[in-house]
Amino acid sequence: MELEYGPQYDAFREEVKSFLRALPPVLERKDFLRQATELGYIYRHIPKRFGGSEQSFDPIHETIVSECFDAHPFDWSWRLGPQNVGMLVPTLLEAGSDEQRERFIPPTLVGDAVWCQAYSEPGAGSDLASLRSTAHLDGDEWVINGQKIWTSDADQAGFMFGMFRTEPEADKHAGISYLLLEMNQPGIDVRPLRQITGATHFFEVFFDNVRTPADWIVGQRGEGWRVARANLKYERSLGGGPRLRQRFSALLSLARTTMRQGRPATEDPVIQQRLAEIEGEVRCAETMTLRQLSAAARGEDALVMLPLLVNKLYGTEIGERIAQLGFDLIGSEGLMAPTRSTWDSVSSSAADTDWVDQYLFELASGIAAGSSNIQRNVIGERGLGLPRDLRRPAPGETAR
Amino acid sequence: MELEYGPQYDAFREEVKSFLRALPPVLERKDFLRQATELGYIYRHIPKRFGGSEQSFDPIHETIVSECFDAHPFDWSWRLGPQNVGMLVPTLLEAGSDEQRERFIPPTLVGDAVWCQAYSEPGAGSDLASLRSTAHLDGDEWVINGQKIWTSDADQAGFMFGMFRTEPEADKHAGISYLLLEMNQPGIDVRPLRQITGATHFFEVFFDNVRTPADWIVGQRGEGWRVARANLKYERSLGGGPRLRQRFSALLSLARTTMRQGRPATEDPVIQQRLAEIEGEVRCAETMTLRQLSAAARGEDALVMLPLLVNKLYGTEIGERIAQLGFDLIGSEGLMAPTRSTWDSVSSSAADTDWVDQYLFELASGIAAGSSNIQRNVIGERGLGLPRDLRRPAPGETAR
Amino acid sequence: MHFGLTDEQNLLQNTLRRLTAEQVSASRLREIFNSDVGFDEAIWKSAAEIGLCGLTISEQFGGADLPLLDLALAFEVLGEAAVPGPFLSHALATLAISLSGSDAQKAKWLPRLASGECVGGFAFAEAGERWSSADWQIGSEDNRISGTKEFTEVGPETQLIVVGQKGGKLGLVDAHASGLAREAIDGIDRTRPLSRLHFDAVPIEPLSIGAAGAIGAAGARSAAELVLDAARILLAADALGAAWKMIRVTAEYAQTREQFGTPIAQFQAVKHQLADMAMEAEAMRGLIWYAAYAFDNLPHELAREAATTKAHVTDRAVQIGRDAVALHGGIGFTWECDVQFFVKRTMFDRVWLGSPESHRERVAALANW
Amino acid sequence: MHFGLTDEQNLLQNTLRRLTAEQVSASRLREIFNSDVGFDEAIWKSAAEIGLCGLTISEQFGGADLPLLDLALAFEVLGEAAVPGPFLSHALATLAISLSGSDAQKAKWLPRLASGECVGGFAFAEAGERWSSADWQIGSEDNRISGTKEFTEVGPETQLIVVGQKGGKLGLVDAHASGLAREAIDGIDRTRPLSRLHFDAVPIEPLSIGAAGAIGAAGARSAAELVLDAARILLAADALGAAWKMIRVTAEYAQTREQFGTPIAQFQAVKHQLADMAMEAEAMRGLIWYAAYAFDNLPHELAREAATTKAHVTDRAVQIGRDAVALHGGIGFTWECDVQFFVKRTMFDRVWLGSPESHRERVAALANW
Repeated sequence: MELEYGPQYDAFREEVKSFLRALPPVLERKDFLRQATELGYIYRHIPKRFGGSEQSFDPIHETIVSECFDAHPFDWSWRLGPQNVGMLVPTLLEAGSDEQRERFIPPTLVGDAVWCQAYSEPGAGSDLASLRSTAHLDGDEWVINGQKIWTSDADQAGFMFGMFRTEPEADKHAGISYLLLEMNQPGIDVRPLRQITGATHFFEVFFDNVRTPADWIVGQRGEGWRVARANLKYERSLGGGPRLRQRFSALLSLARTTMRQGRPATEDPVIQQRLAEIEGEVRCAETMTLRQLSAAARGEDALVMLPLLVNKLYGTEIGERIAQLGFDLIGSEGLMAPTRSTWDSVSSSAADTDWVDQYLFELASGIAAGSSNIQRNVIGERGLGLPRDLRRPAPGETAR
Repeated sequence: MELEYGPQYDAFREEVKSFLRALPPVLERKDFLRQATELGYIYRHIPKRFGGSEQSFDPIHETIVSECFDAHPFDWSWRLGPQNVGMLVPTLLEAGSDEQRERFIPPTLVGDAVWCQAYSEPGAGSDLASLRSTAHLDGDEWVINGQKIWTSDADQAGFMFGMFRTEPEADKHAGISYLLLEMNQPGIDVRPLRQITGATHFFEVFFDNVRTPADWIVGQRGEGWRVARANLKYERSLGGGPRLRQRFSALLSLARTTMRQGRPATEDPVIQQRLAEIEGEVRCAETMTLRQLSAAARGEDALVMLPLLVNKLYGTEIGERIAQLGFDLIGSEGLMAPTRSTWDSVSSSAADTDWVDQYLFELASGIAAGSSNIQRNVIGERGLGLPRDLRRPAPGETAR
Repeated sequence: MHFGLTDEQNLLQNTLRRLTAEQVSASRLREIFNSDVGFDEAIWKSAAEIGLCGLTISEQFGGADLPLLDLALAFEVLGEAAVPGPFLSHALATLAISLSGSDAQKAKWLPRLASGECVGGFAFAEAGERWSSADWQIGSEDNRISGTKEFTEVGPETQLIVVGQKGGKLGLVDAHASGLAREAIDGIDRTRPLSRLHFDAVPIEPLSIGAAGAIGAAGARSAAELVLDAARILLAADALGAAWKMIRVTAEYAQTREQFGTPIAQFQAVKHQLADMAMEAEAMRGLIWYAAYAFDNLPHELAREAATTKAHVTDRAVQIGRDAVALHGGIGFTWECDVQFFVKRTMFDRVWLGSPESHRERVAALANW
Repeated sequence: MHFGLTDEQNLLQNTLRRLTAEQVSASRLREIFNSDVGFDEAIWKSAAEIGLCGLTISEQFGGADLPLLDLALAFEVLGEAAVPGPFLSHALATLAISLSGSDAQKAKWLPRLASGECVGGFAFAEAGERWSSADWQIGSEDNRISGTKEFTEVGPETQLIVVGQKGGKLGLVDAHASGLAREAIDGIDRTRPLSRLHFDAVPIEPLSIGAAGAIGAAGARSAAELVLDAARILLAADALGAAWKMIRVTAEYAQTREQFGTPIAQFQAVKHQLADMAMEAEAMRGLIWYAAYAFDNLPHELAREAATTKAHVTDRAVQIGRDAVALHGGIGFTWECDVQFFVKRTMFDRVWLGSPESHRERVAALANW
């Protein structure tokens, strides 16, 4: 066991920091992205011909870059939504045609093409196989009808990728195709979806005979399910350790500055117990992240299968407890309407009403991450080898 | 709403107290039971011809008697196990033949006939329909084979009542009959069942061609399930309010006498919070019991359907929390082996090791009361009208 | 012995339920939530018509002279329907005047409060978690009061405000008096108005400190203490109503919402969670009844019962709300889902007048633990 | 950067697992639980043969010179199999002597401890929750000690006892010295001997206070403090092993036990409970690794990591045990069910050296909250 990154990584960290320090205070997105790509800090998995830096796999390298970027006091507000480089690009790399790759990846990397994702539907939450929005071929165009929900950036995106039912006869998963389309066309209606917090981070998108070219399908007809999962191999969730630590630090600051009977709440034995218990959980999450990072760097993912399965649910539960203690600490300020948060504000709560927002916002975390109960099924089945749930037999099916 | 019992009940309470005060310090069980029956304090539902006091339904009357008895510093150790007058007698009253009633009820009421109950089997916990112990008729006798578990008093009982599979062809419930038998005969092997606490309150009973007369069946063949449930209408669980209050009082005494950093643990803010939270739950249980008592007295059981469904599970959870706080309060004494409790000791814990016993003993409460998960199903289905669980279709059954 | 509701009490709840079913629709609530008025004049008037505004006021002043239990039962229904309006503060104002007003004060105000024509308010909390009467710092001089009261359930409709002062004294203030500035606050629960009140030498008319009048005789406790105990009980009753409403809504949703070809209510994980919610909610009912009964009948038990009830019920009700949202999945997280009205209602009930933790400290202190 | 186990560490665990699979059968454990010996000579000898008794002792004294992490990994396996014997106290004695013994003391004792020929003990706690070195009251005069030490994991097999004294001093006592009376205690976990030791002017040979020697350099902290931190980590490792064992046993049981015609593992209520248990248990693994790594490499983080680890892991492990019993149904409540060994093992791990609550207080104090 060795927790030092070693001299070459320490040097690399310094290099990244120097790069950041040398940046001018105002820098265009494209300039920043171009320089960071040239230096190999970003877009490591993407071939150079599509605008990437095309480097070997090195999660520690990635972690150092992301830690340095996060710590740098830079205006990152122009950062691209994760659905762009995190989802669409790897999907195209994995399953797209060469034309699609050449056309879409380069502008996506620099933010000239902005995407939104259309998976969820009002009737299909965790159960994506029951999607009902349809597309049918009319000549050389797909014609799309239906409704999608929980689509972020739908107001600013020029393009959309999503799953639509193209083979009505086929069974469940088999009837879904993965399509790309332009947002700026008649028949698309984007409506903001207000959350319980009062803020609006998501949109509903309604499709009324929306059209897209026949060859804007990724993969084959009916392969949408497989295509959408293709990017999973690029997506290594290393767990939420660092983020939970940030949130715990914010909680601790809140406790330090909250006075109870004339003394900081951190001196209240009841609060101390709750803080220390949460910190124990946060340490667990942090060390799980360390295990996953180490395993990823050494190509030993099989050793961290359980952490990979549990880290999301575990993080959700810690987040809930942090939010609850924060809400308790602000006391009467909990009567105030929440700050209308941005999606990421939970990490930097400072005002009391931010904690009201976080308290309400946490309600979503179990939902957004795919319902917690479904994760429990997965942990039980893949982690412990338990049998699948009893299920309702299909009509006409005979029980054995 | 009126929480006073009213003058006639107050007078009755005084009468019962006087009766108890006037008792000699040592009194034979039979003498006590005879006097209490003559005065109408006990056996209210049992006809006089079988030795009961045959009185009208009055749960307040019953509650007052039981409160007075419990509060009286008398040696109650000879009290009969609840399976006698609480289960066997009402079952015979409801479903037994006249001969059975005349023969068995009078000696049972005075403790001359002591019974043990044989329902559970190792393979059938909450799922009694899957019982496997069998009885078949051989001439004018039943011949019994198999095994029962969790049988209390099996070491001292002269008789047993239980459920045995008599109709091997019939489906599940329909194949079970309710039989009586004598314990003192060859082929019966009674083995103590040691609990996790180290104590032995229960027994396993093995049957190897055990015999009982053909007419010692209660009800008809295959009706055992219905017969066993017949006594339910006599069994009104008014919830565990008073018992939980006793246990909470013991916990509070423990906290008062436990010193932490030189002060009673009751002054420790962390302990105060835990105690006050538990007391809130105990108050809920007590007021649910009050609701149920009031409804029973007024013949309004329909008004307390939900309390009737939830009170057991609710009490189980409170008991668990009381035991956990008690175990935390005794600190290092938790390293000691538990006191070997008697079944009822949980209500009068005094020594620290009693709390170890209670901590382990509480593990059983969810199990003994029928698994908590099954109770949740019942609450969901009967209390909230939710549909039944998905179930595995029977072999060959076709899904609709 | 009768620990249950009378036919009259059931009738009271059902009458109010009919009213809310007609007038407090989800779409009306959504309008309220999209504005920040916290009041609906039509609903207020209808409630006043069936007597809700004067339930505990003595008959001679136009009230129904009912015990606090009946008021708590009404508040359960208010919570169940998330009825908008400052019903709580109005009720507290009527209790304060009934308990400690002079005959003249009663004669002047109670009839107008009972009819609902005058909307009452109650201002007492001060910054720094000063909810309890012992903690109030602001006093009056020459019957003029200056200072700031926080988190008052007072809106533009409020006309008469009972104000708590140093030493647990209460006094009457005209809500439109000059020197009184009302600063509206955007609260978590938009079915209730929320304001910060700045008093600058505002005339105040004292009420007597001791409890005397139509309701109970509670020994040595001040009217202010009794009113706060009533508030604790009424908040709990409101939270119970909201909690049960969320359970029913969620149980219905679970039976219609399908996932993987099955109504989610058939999944044990969902069913058991609903069962636990129902268990918690039903267990709280008697606790509230008992505390409300104690207000009128068991003065020596009142303070501790009220504190236990406020702590326990509002704590669990919020948890029930969180579970209800989670069981709704994504839709539960939206502004459009009705559950939000009730989640926020219970959040208000939990925080207003002090946290469960502070009430559990009170429970411990009152028993000399 | 490598936050994972080496091949050697995996080999160490697997070697020990083979040993326990052969020698620590359920029936042997049941015999131990039906007696009160807390020790099995054959198992001790086998463990000693593979080097377990001297894992962290320096090579020059016959040990394997491994870091505390390796010892913690071994303790995970001890917990997993509920191996009987005073392995914990023995390890603490070897650490104490390694950290603060003179060269002569090391040369005299470490080889015999490493070979397992001499069974070491560690006596420190005093009545009234005096577990921490700062709380020890009993001192020695003229190298003779008098007083009572509680809850020592010391049995008749123990030969050398490291005794904690006032001021955090440590000293060596011959377990069979005259004046030392061992009172056996019937403990909750019968796989570990438990005794109260009465010292009456028993000769004691001092160890130096400061930390010096084979293991780490931890700044200004005393050897006693370091040994207690090691104890916290080893208890947690033991509890992790026991917790995972209970999860595996319960998962197997759930797949074979049928109710209503179905293996109970197919009921969501059961499956989700097992999933939660597995999540809690797996999350603890890295916490223990990190704390053990800190013992040798991050001296400034050690105290707080050790306290957090002891509090968190032993607390959750006991809860996992309680859930495991519940999922077993009636059979889980019997003496005959193997789960009891592990439930009681985790109870010992939780209580010995102080409660989770006291360790969380320590976490707060060490950070100056």
